[in-house]
Amino acid sequence: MTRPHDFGFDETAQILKDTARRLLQDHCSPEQLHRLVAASSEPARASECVWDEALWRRMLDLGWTAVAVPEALGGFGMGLVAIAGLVEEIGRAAVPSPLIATLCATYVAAACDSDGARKLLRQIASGLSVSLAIIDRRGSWEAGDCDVTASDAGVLNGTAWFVQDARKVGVLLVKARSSRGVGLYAVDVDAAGVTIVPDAIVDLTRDQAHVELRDVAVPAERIIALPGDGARALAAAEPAILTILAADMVGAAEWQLQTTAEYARTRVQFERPIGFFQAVKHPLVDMMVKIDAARSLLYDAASAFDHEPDAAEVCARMAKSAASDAASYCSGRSVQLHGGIGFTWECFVQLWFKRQKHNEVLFGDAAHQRARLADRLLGRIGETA
Amino acid sequence: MTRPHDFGFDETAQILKDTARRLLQDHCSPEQLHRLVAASSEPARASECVWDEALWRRMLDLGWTAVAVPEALGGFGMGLVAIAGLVEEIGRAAVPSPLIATLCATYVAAACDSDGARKLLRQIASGLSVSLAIIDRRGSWEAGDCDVTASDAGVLNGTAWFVQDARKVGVLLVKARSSRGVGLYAVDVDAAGVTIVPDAIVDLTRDQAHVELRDVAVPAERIIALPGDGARALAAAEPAILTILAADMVGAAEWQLQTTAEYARTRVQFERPIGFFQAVKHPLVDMMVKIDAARSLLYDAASAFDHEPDAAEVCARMAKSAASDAASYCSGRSVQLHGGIGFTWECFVQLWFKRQKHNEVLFGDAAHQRARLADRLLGRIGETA
Amino acid sequence: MTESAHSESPEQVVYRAHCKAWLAGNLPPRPSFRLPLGPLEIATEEQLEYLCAWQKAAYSAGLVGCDYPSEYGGGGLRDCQWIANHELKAAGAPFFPNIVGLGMAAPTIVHHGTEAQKRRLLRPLLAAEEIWCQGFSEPGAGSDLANVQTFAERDAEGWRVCGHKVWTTLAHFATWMILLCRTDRGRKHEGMTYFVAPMHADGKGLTIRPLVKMTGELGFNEVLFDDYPITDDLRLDEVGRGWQVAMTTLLHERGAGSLVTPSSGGGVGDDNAATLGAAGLVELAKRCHRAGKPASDDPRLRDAIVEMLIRERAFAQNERRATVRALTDHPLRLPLQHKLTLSELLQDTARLACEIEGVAATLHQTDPHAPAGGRWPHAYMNSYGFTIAAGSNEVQRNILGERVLGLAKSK
Amino acid sequence: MTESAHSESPEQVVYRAHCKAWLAGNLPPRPSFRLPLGPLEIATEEQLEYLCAWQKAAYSAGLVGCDYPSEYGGGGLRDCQWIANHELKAAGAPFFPNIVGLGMAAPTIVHHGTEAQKRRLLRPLLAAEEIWCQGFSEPGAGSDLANVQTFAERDAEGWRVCGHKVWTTLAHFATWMILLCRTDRGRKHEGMTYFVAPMHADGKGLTIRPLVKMTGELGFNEVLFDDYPITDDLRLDEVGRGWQVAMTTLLHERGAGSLVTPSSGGGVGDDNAATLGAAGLVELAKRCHRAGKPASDDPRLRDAIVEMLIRERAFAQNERRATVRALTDHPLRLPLQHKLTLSELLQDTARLACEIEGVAATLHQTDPHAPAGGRWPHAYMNSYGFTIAAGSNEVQRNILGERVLGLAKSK
Repeated sequence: MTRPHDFGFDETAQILKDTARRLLQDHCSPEQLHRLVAASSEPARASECVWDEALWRRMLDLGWTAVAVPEALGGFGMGLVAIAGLVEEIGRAAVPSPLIATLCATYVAAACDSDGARKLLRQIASGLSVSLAIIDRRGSWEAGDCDVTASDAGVLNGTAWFVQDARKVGVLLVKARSSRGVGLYAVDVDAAGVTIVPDAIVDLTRDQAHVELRDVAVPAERIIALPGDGARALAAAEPAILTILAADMVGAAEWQLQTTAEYARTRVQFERPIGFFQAVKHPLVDMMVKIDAARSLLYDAASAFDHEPDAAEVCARMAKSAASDAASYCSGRSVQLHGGIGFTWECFVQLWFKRQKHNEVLFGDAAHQRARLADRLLGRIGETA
Repeated sequence: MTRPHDFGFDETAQILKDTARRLLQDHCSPEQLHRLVAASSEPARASECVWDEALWRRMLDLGWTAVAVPEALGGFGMGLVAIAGLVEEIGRAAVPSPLIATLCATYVAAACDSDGARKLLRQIASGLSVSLAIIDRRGSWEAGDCDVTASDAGVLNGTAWFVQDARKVGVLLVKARSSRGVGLYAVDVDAAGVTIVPDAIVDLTRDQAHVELRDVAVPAERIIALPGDGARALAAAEPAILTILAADMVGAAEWQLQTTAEYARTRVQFERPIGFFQAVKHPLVDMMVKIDAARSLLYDAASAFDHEPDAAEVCARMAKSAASDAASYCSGRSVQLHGGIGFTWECFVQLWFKRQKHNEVLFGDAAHQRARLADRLLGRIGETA
Repeated sequence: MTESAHSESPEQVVYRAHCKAWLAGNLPPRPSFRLPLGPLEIATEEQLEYLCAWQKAAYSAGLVGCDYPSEYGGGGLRDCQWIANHELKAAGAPFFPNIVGLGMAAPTIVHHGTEAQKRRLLRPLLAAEEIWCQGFSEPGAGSDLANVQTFAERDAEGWRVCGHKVWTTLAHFATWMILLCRTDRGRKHEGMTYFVAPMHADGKGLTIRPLVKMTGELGFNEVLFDDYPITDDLRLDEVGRGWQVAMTTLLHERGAGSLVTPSSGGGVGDDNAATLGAAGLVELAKRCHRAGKPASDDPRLRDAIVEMLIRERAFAQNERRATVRALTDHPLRLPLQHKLTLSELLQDTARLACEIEGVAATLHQTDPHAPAGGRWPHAYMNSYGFTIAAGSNEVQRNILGERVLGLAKSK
Repeated sequence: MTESAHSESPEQVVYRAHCKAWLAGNLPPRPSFRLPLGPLEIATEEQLEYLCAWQKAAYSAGLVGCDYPSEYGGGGLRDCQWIANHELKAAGAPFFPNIVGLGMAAPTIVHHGTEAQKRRLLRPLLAAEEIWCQGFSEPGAGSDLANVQTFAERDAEGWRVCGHKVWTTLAHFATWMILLCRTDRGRKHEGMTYFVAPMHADGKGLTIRPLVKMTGELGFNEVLFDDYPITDDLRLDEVGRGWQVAMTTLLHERGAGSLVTPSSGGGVGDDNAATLGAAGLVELAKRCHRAGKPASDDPRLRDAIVEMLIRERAFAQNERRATVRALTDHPLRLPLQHKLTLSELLQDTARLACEIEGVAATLHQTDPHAPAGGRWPHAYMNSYGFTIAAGSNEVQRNILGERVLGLAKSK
């Protein structure tokens, strides 16, 4: 495979991105979104799951769960570069939906060579939504860190934590450990023994839960990765997962930039639009600079995943690191530069601020990625001299 | 001892500081200093030792080597708070002199309970200048890190590195290790077997050297700390050494602030004094904020050394950390905000820039101090849970 | 040379001893209900009552307003309030609820009020019998305070006020508001007048509406005046001098005024605002995990935590040094940094705490699994209140650059 | 869906192959003398000759100026120079010495020159037969270029120039200067005219004096004009249009112009500027020590080094993305960031290197014990040249805010 100078971002990718932009402008404008998810400011809101299922059906009609599924399994088999373009638009509109969860699960399943995985991918291509249940109580998703066990007969017990959009999906892709290693299992959300316990979270555009599994028997055809095969599949998919999160952050950060710049062009203080003042202008430029760095690394990572597998992990961690840093900076400045109004519930910026804080820490914040990169690029500690 | 709210900065301290300010305004103005140390811009300049010995004699006449020596040994026995005030003025004027080296050595000798130490302190009070030779080739001054050995008969061999102002002092206080531990030895710079090899350094207001010792026999009365006693003395003096360096940096940073602010008040671009622009104004304010934090921590550290020995190390490391960070930031901004002229040899700011870069890394940069503080304040790694 | 002497006056020494002794026996018991994190967060009557009772007790003991003249209800001392503050903090005493009154209204009244105003207003303010709120900000006058549009029109009985104030903390509990109005539309700074307005929220010309913060909490209000009457004896200083009076208020709000504001360490027990300090980071880092180990073992986080501990100590030492004339160059240099450095310290501390928490920082304070009760992500959002309000930090930097460094005005 | 196709045109594919093939056999041998770190540092005739010979060879092979029209000495291709640059960098080729000519003068002449000027000036420029320098900055016109005071007065033979230019790189080697003058003192932007001035440094009206940098090095000059004659056929564009012409120059200097500047990776061997990149940090950290261990084992330094590696890669990927129209929103958004991000990356990289060196960062590059030959402390100082020159980064941020984000002009 050669490395395409244009990242492999082709016309089809462009059409997918443009379509998404238009659909979400029409059906998930900031006004619509605020009305939907911020109708209540009560604390009880934090554990609710609010989303626009009609919009989700439109997204399914456009085949968005199928984009990353191989053609042989009924999908469109598009590259991660095209997916990145789509997810940028999801982030820009801060859409509440199970799309990101499903895309992440798609890449995990696609890294598993099993009949169960192939069946699951066919279902995803047909519109099934899936979320990963692979994080432990301490927030770790390393292969060995897991609070769910699988018996030799495939019966799951334990709790999976920090499951994204758990109440929007039909199936959970559960990581469980057994004496033979880590396996992956498809479990229906309404299966016997499965209890989805909502978390109360700050982000209004998502839901999150921990999932208790009590004697959940998984039939053989729903084993996605056999015990011992799960860790490799998760590692293979991780660059795609990180890239998808980076895309959401880059898209959201661009919304934060454009919205704040528009405010700076129109809000007048001291007889000037506040963008006149360098204390406003220069942070806006720094937002742009950080976004552009993250965006270039985003497409670099996606292109590497598609064309240079050996570079995929390094590029993806760089993209997630830069995107998390950009998200953090842009979130802070979007509130600060809006002044008092930016600090209110009624102002739209709070929605993106909270989504970004959530994105920043999912699957490792910027510093986590850099620590892993250091092991790759400088050698592990004690081995560098 | 109670903790004085005013840091114990009394009238005597005020007089010492005011006297220093006036003397150095008259005899070490930026113009005089530039003429003295920056007459040549040739690379060979980097290994020369240029200073104003007449000014040094004035400083001796004022008793500045005696200020920190106990009254019982012929000194003024002033507190470290007063010394901090004096050294702030030294830094503000960026004076090339062996005063800082001598003050650092004074605190080491004062921490040694030996006849040799008492004799050395009496000599210092009478005007002897001394420098510490306690750093190894890798830049470490930890007790065990030492490239000089002492035989049981007190014969020194090896090299001491990064010796400050070695060509301005009469005596070196040399750290050497032996089978019985680390000792400290007073060695005349012109003693047989001593070779001072000048380093070429960036800072124009200092000289630095490594000192080769070949079969240097030290008589018993010049042993300042017996083998095994040196480490404790160095550790006891370290808070004072760090505080003195912090004082030099705070004073120098204040010069950088005032000089750059003055330029911003007078330099006109775009029909305005450039201080009008927030891109200039706000960094100047940030310089001030960092300096004030460092300055408050400086007097906190000095006061703790004088009155709260248990807090001395923590406070001193905080002061050195904050001062190094302030020095770094102020140095960068002093050049940047001066624009093109700030980048020239003829502009005074280069002299302080280079002195600060030197100060920042002496006896541990900001991050080094924070790592040591973490061990004290959070517990050592592996012991915190 | 002898050891440097402590510089406290005999009066100060006696006063400090008094504070220590009184505090040793008179701290209020911890209430059964949750205390707010600070005066801006007071939400219920029972919280208010508890805190007002505490302020009144401290006032009666001479710990509040001790530097104010005794004829107006003060303690008649000199340079002693900072000692009381220090001892209150050391004792972990709860905060005082009448924050706008103590920090802003009282010094303004002392400097600009008539004899009658001082006699009427100061004692109940110090005793927390009357709570104060501030009516400065407007939707179109945030950082640009001189753009105030709320208009006071002269009539036979005094003044009639029409306008819209925002960010009014404690408005629904307040007896009084310090109110900045325009009285001449033809002039900017010279067209403003300053009032103390009674808050008779009986529906006649005065409407108080809560504003919801990005956290979902209340705490701020909008206050709408519609032909609201104020008698002329409630005007502070002369007509057209409102800007100068407001500057006195802001100087004290920023901690740079001559009268030290009575204050304390925060709250009591687990709700203590002190747990939002850098010491709280250390505790948090020991309980959270990163790469399978306590976050307090992660060298990068250790470095960042220590940096916050240093900044926190520097802030406290700035306060200490500000009182030592020999070690301060410009009288406003340290005081005017107070709000800027404190608000950024709180913001950066809270952000670091969220980083320490990792993915658990996604959890809301109502989630039972949220580390430290979810207070850190919440505090991080609330920190923008501090960096924006009372003159955004951008404006603070302008003020410092112009008033202390003498740079050309940016406006 | 099929795998995405590479978007290079057939012409580009052929051209890339040509570049690769030629570079494989024609890189110059490493010289016996030390090469400068960049064009701004060229100090000796032998350095200049070596580098000019290299540029000429690359020009003759079609790697320099390939997108310029063939009638003026160019290659007559389209959108190919970036390919040559890419291959030059990949091959580790030395830099081209005629940096002002290639980056600034050539595109300006193409856009504003007469047919005769283009035929006369471009070919020797591309071939490095004639070196160019730039006469924009003045002591009173740094960031504020419109304040240029050097005056060109009309006379019978053409123009007479009086004034003082500073920061003139390569002036002592140059045949030509692009020169911005005032021709009407009554108007600001409309009172300027742009010339190409011959550099006859024969003492008659033209004086070149070296400026010493804070590092002690030369490299910049002052150029003084005293009644210096220039013929009118060396005027570029119309009288009074100097500001517009200068904007074309600056657009290309900042990398945002339509004509890509021929460039390469840096130098050869140990003197290669690439060793001042973040990869150099990794090597340095393995050799330096902190707390008795390799600095590369210090987790905080590891974090900081990786951050630089990320920024470096982001910079390269920005360059890549800038050529992909579908992934760029505003045509100037990425190009105008070029100078800002590169100069700050170099500065922060060098600062971090000094931190890695610890106390050894005190050593001058002439000290035999200085790590990495002392290049890092030296590079850190020189980095301020990049953050100040060619429009300080403060001005760069204004330009980005105004031209890309549409914010109100700060001046």
